Amino acid sequence: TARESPQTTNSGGPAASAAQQQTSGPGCSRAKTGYPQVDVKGATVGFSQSEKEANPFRVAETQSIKDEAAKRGVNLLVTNAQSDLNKQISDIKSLLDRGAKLLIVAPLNSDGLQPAFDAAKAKQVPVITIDRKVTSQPCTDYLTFIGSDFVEQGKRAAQQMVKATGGSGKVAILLGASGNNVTVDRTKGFKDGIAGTGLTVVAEQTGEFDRSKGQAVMEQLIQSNPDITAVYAENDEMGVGAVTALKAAGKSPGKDVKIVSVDGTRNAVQLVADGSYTAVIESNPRFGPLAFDTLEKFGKGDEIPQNIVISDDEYDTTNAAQKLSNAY
Amino acid sequence: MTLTATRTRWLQDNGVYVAVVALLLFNALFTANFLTLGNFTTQLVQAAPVLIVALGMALVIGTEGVDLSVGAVMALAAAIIPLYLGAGPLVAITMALVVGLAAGAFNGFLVAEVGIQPIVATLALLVGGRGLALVIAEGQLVQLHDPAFLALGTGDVLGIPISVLIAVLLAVVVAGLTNRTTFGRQLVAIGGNRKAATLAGLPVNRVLVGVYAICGVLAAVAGVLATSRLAASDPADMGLLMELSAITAVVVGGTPLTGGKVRVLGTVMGVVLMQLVRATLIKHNLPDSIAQMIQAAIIIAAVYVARERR
Amino acid sequence: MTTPMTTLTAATRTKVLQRQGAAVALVLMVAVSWLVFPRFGSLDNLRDLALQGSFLAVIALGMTFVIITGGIDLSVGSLYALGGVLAAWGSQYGFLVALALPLLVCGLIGLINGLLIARTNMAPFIVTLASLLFARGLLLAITDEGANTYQIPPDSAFVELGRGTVFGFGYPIFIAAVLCVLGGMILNRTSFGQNVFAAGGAEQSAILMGVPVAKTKILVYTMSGTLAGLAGALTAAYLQSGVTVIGVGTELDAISVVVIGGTLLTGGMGTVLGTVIGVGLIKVIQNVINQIGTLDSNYQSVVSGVFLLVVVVLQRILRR
Amino acid sequence: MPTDPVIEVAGVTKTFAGVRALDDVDFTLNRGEIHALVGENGAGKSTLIKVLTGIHTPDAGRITRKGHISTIYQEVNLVPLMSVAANLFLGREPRNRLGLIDRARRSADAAELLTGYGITADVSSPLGTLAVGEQQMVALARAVEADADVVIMDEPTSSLEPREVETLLEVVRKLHEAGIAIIYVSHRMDELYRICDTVTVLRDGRSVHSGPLKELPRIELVSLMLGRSVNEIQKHGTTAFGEDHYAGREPVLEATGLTSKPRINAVNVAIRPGEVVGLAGLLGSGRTETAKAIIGALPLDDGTVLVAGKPVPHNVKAATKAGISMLAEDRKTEGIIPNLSVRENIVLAALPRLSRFGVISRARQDRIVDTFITRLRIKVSSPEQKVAELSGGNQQKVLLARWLCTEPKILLLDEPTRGIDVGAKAEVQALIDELAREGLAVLLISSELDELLDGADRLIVLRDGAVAGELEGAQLTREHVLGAIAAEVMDDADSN
Ligand SMILES: Nc1ncnc2c1ncn2[C@@H]1O[C@H](COP(=O)(O)OP(=O)(O)OP(=O)(O)O)[C@@H](O)[C@H]1O
Ligand SMILES: Nc1ncnc2c1ncn2[C@@H]1O[C@H](COP(=O)(O)OP(=O)(O)OP(=O)(O)O)[C@@H](O)[C@H]1O
Ligand SMILES: [Mg+2]
Ligand SMILES: [Mg+2]
Repeated sequence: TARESPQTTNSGGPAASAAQQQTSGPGCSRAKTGYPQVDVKGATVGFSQSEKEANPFRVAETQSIKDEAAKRGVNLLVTNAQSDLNKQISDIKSLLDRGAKLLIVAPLNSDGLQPAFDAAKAKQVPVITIDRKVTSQPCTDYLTFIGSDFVEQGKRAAQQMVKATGGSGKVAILLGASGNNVTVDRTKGFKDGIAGTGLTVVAEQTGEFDRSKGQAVMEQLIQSNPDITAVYAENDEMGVGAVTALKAAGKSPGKDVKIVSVDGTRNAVQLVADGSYTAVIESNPRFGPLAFDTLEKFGKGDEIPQNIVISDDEYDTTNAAQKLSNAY
Repeated sequence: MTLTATRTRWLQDNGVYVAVVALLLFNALFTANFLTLGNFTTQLVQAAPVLIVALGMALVIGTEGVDLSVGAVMALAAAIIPLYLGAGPLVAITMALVVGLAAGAFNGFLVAEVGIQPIVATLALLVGGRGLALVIAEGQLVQLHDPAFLALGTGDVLGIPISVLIAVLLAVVVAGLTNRTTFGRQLVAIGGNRKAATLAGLPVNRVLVGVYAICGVLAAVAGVLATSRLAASDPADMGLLMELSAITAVVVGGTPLTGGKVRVLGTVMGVVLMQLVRATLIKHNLPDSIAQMIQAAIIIAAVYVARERR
Repeated sequence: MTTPMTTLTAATRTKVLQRQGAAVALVLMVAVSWLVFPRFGSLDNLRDLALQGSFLAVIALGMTFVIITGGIDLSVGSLYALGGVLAAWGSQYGFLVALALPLLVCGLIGLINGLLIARTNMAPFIVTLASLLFARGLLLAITDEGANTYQIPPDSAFVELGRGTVFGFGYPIFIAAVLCVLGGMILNRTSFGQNVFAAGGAEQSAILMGVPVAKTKILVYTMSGTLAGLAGALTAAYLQSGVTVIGVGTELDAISVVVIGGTLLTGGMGTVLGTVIGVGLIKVIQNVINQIGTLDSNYQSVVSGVFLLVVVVLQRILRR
Repeated sequence: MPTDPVIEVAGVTKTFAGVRALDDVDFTLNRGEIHALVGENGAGKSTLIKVLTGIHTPDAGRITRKGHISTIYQEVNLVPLMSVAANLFLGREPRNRLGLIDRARRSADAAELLTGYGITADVSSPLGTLAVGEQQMVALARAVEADADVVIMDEPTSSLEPREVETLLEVVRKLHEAGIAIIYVSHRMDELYRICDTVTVLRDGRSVHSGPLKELPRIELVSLMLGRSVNEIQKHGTTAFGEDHYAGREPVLEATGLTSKPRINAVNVAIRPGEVVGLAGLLGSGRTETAKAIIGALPLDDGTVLVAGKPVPHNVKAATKAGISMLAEDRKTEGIIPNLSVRENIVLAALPRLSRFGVISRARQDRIVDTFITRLRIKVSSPEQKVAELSGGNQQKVLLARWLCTEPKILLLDEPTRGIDVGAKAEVQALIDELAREGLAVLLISSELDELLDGADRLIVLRDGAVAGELEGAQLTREHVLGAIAAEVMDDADSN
């Protein structure tokens, strides 16, 4: 695994955690694809966002791309698929139609974007996918994937949980939306991570990535299983909802019930700093610098690894207060 | 009348109560820690906002209409709260209710004056309303800290949660409205035969606008209570799919979608039934797939029993 | 006699406007978009518009029949997704299974909808709402709670069904077109079609006139389910996989295009052509929002809502 | 007459939620006979018909049917949004070689067929745009053309005017000649005696008499129906209107220049307190539209309505408030609120008067409802009964009660006795009379010429949506009215 050199062009703060990443897989170069050379500066770049900018992750992700594009003098076109897969395909086609020479895509789903990739291929436009890995062929269908490893996030959440609970207790899992592969991966990683420890999963129910649903489900679970000692929430929002529910049930979250979740939003990290939350595994949304760097390198003719895993930070009670400004 | 006919008729009228009792019995026997005060409080607190929305929905359905925008209106109310919370919770709540009123009146205007079919008229607000809420909130969830405002969602009076009290109070008011007032009578008349109601000189448009406005306000009330309970304004998710929950509860409670009849107590029971179903499925830790199929079966069963015979 | 003549032509003119309010709106929209956005009229863009429209058109075709009988089918979004998953799963057993399985299963669920609605007098809204939940649950059950996405081998003949083109226009466009023409014909030129209108226009009277109302309703819901399954299968072929997350809210899209197309939600009146025009309108506005390009994602839904409103209000005013 | 039964009913009983609509009824229809089925409102006529045609399953009893039955139900049962032609041929559409519906032929056939029934409307327009009477004729044409062995007609003439009635009776005669058996329900005695051979009388769900009609004196038939002695009935005539009404000085209603193209054109109507003005005219001449224009239910191109000299805004609410009430002709779609109880239907329009601060006073409501149920002899199991469960005539009475309890100054009555039995009809007419004497201004629309001539002080004759003449005093005779109406026929002849 080659290691990218740390990025130093960015000042500290939010982008700091994007500074390192691991890469993997055989490389892909312009020579291999036969695509023409495109200078990033002054180029028209299309960005296809998958969901409305209505949650912190999406807001930070889009902002990061926009900021970086402005910094590098790129003419950026942005579309938003509004959670509709067919619309995302249209979006990407329309970006191509409007003259995008480079594409950054945040896929709505791991599967189903093949027609869009084919359209880009036909126009010899390189595509970088971010935040969610797709099942298509790297280097042929798309250039590379930059993002987190969701299974790994689940595993790290499990590690935090084991550390906080001493490896024993009853866990409730607040699942993400059904049918979503983020849910699937974060569940798998977590369950793998706690295998062989004394932690047992007593309930797993979907909170649909939504704070109020997370709260409602937690309220039900804490009534029927008052002996729950740990909660793993597959995103921060549900975790924060669980905190409210636990408090209302007379528990003290972070102490008698440990809570670990994935995302790294400001609200959750603040709770960690306040002591009513155990830990947060970051899912880093700041793809801008890395995405444009990769495009630049590809343009120069360098070899690009097929997976670029953005490094995710971790917040626990020891560091949350200092790192609070990194949260989004 | 034969005995079986009487029994069918009785079941038809009271099926929803029977179902609620059956589900309570099931839980008492098979669900751990079900018979606790805390658990009942939880169920009531969770049901309160749905009930408040369903009350408004029942009135709208009584006029042979439907309001798909209630979830979006809840989101709008949620988005409004943080904007005015600085001026005190009363101001913020009033503003949220005013927005709900305006949204509802707008729906009513489209239905009554412009003559657009309710489902489409309110679909526009369903599509656009949440977007508007997000625009207002700049796409952000805002945590709320005002203790007076938060007390609405967490406080209680003599052990009864405030939100439950409000819901019950509103149910009583709506029941009085439908059974004892001119407005209520006119509303079901319009739902029963709009042409005839017009020719009878009833203030059809005024009643329709009023009904949708009430539905809007009630949705806003629900939005305020839910926001307070969440301790955050979350326009992206607030009230998502609430329209379907509310409609289901109303219909399960015996109010026909064809209008001309409003059953308030039935609606309350419909809400309670659906809440119990949800709770049961969660407490027994069923996977989402099975849970959805069971919900489907229960809805069909409840409506089947209460259906109007030809 | 000039007076009756002029009133006649004036009357005909208003009649055309009334009937074709949506068509007028579509022509206007297209003309303006063409002028304002140079890329709107590009062949690539039009091909994509037509293709995206074709999936929705297939679903909306079934919905048109359902709505004309005075009903509604909320289950189509879930059936659309379920159909895709079944097709993708079935594709490992060859083209026929991939196509037949979704049609059969979704058709069967449609049939159950129809039976419950026609035979037990339950409201279509609530019956199909339950099957919306049921079909989604079934989909999750067969994909291990959504963890499995079945892939279609890229070289299978089934993929060709979704990805093949004639003059660059995808097969689904032609399939949708043929189905819509057939649908229009069935509606207007067969007894079944007449029964559909009669069942929705005045159910009691239709029964007294000897129209097999129950049978007609059962058929209509079966059709709607089957078509939603077909749309799902076509989409799966196009996407080369059985995506589990599609179809959420598709029922509302289908209902809006049918209604925008001038079909009365209360039943008894409607046209397939109107529905096709409705599909065109929705897809064009989506396309235009993209052409504008700078719109904040949250504003996009506001614009869609306002647009929907403008079209229905306009239509309503024209009809006066 | 040889007995060759095509329909035989023995011991049929049918109960609805506590109401015994049919009680051990025997009934026989022989081939080739025209059989009158009579009885008071709610006697069970329509129910018997629905049992015969299989719409209702009887609780007990035996029914034997031979051959195909075709029925015209009491309320028009066609599909308003579909075209006239589609309605006519629904279920037996003409096909082309490909098996598809041949629309051109369907339209041509429909137009030709309907001309035979005196209907010249555009067969491609939606059925709902036709006047009720025209719809009734379409229903008749549809039923008759369906190769039936038995044709059942449930009050087919209740919304037809004299000329149309003649057409209908002509059709009945032709059917009779073709050997088709007919069951004929009507409250109009004249018709019955003109065409029917036999009669069955229903009273309270029981068959009280069956036999040849000609030998049964009219008065005795009525006595059988009502279950009262002949003496009691002899006090009443055929209509129950009194003679003169007190006519006040100034018109309380002045409608001028009412125009709504293309249906009515510059119609003027003025009515003084205590006066009954009749509107006469052919089917589709614009009588209903005139009444609707006055109450504000029809969008107007031109025209003003003054009540007691003050202009009334053109909407129903304002008109109602100003004291105008209208009894609609089409009680099914424009009258009853089917889901509501009889009580709720009656007080509907008077609610504001019966409530304080929007809360309804139960006591006052009950008092009014009870008064009208007794006064109009509305047959209900209780005021809580759903109005949809009442017989047609009783629904009509409920609607009349609705308007009377608003205490209007001006009452527009569109076919007020449509479908009402002889007994009740006399009462309704007497009531109109009494109301007029109390100072009410009444506009009376009726397809029964006698009712108009006896009831009205003055007649306005409409033709093609315009006033064709006004008749008063000595001019109020059958000949004059028919003359004024018939002018149209000559006009038509001229212009062709
Ligand atoms: N669907 C029903 N539900 C309950 N009661 C009914 C229903 N249909 C008819 N009835 C009752 O049955 C009785 C007979 O009604 P029916 O309609 O047969 O009378 P009818 O002789 O046709 O009267 P009319 O001359 O007024 O048309 C009435 O008392 C009526 O209220
Ligand atoms: N909604 C409508 N749209 C178009 N034409 C209509 C409509 N309603 C009525 N008409 C036409 O207007 C004319 C007048 O109808 P109207 O109902 O006033 O006649 P009428 O004299 O009251 O007849 P009836 O004896 O049936 O009561 C008729 O030719 C009818 O076909
Ligand atoms: Mg009858
Ligand atoms: Mg009339």
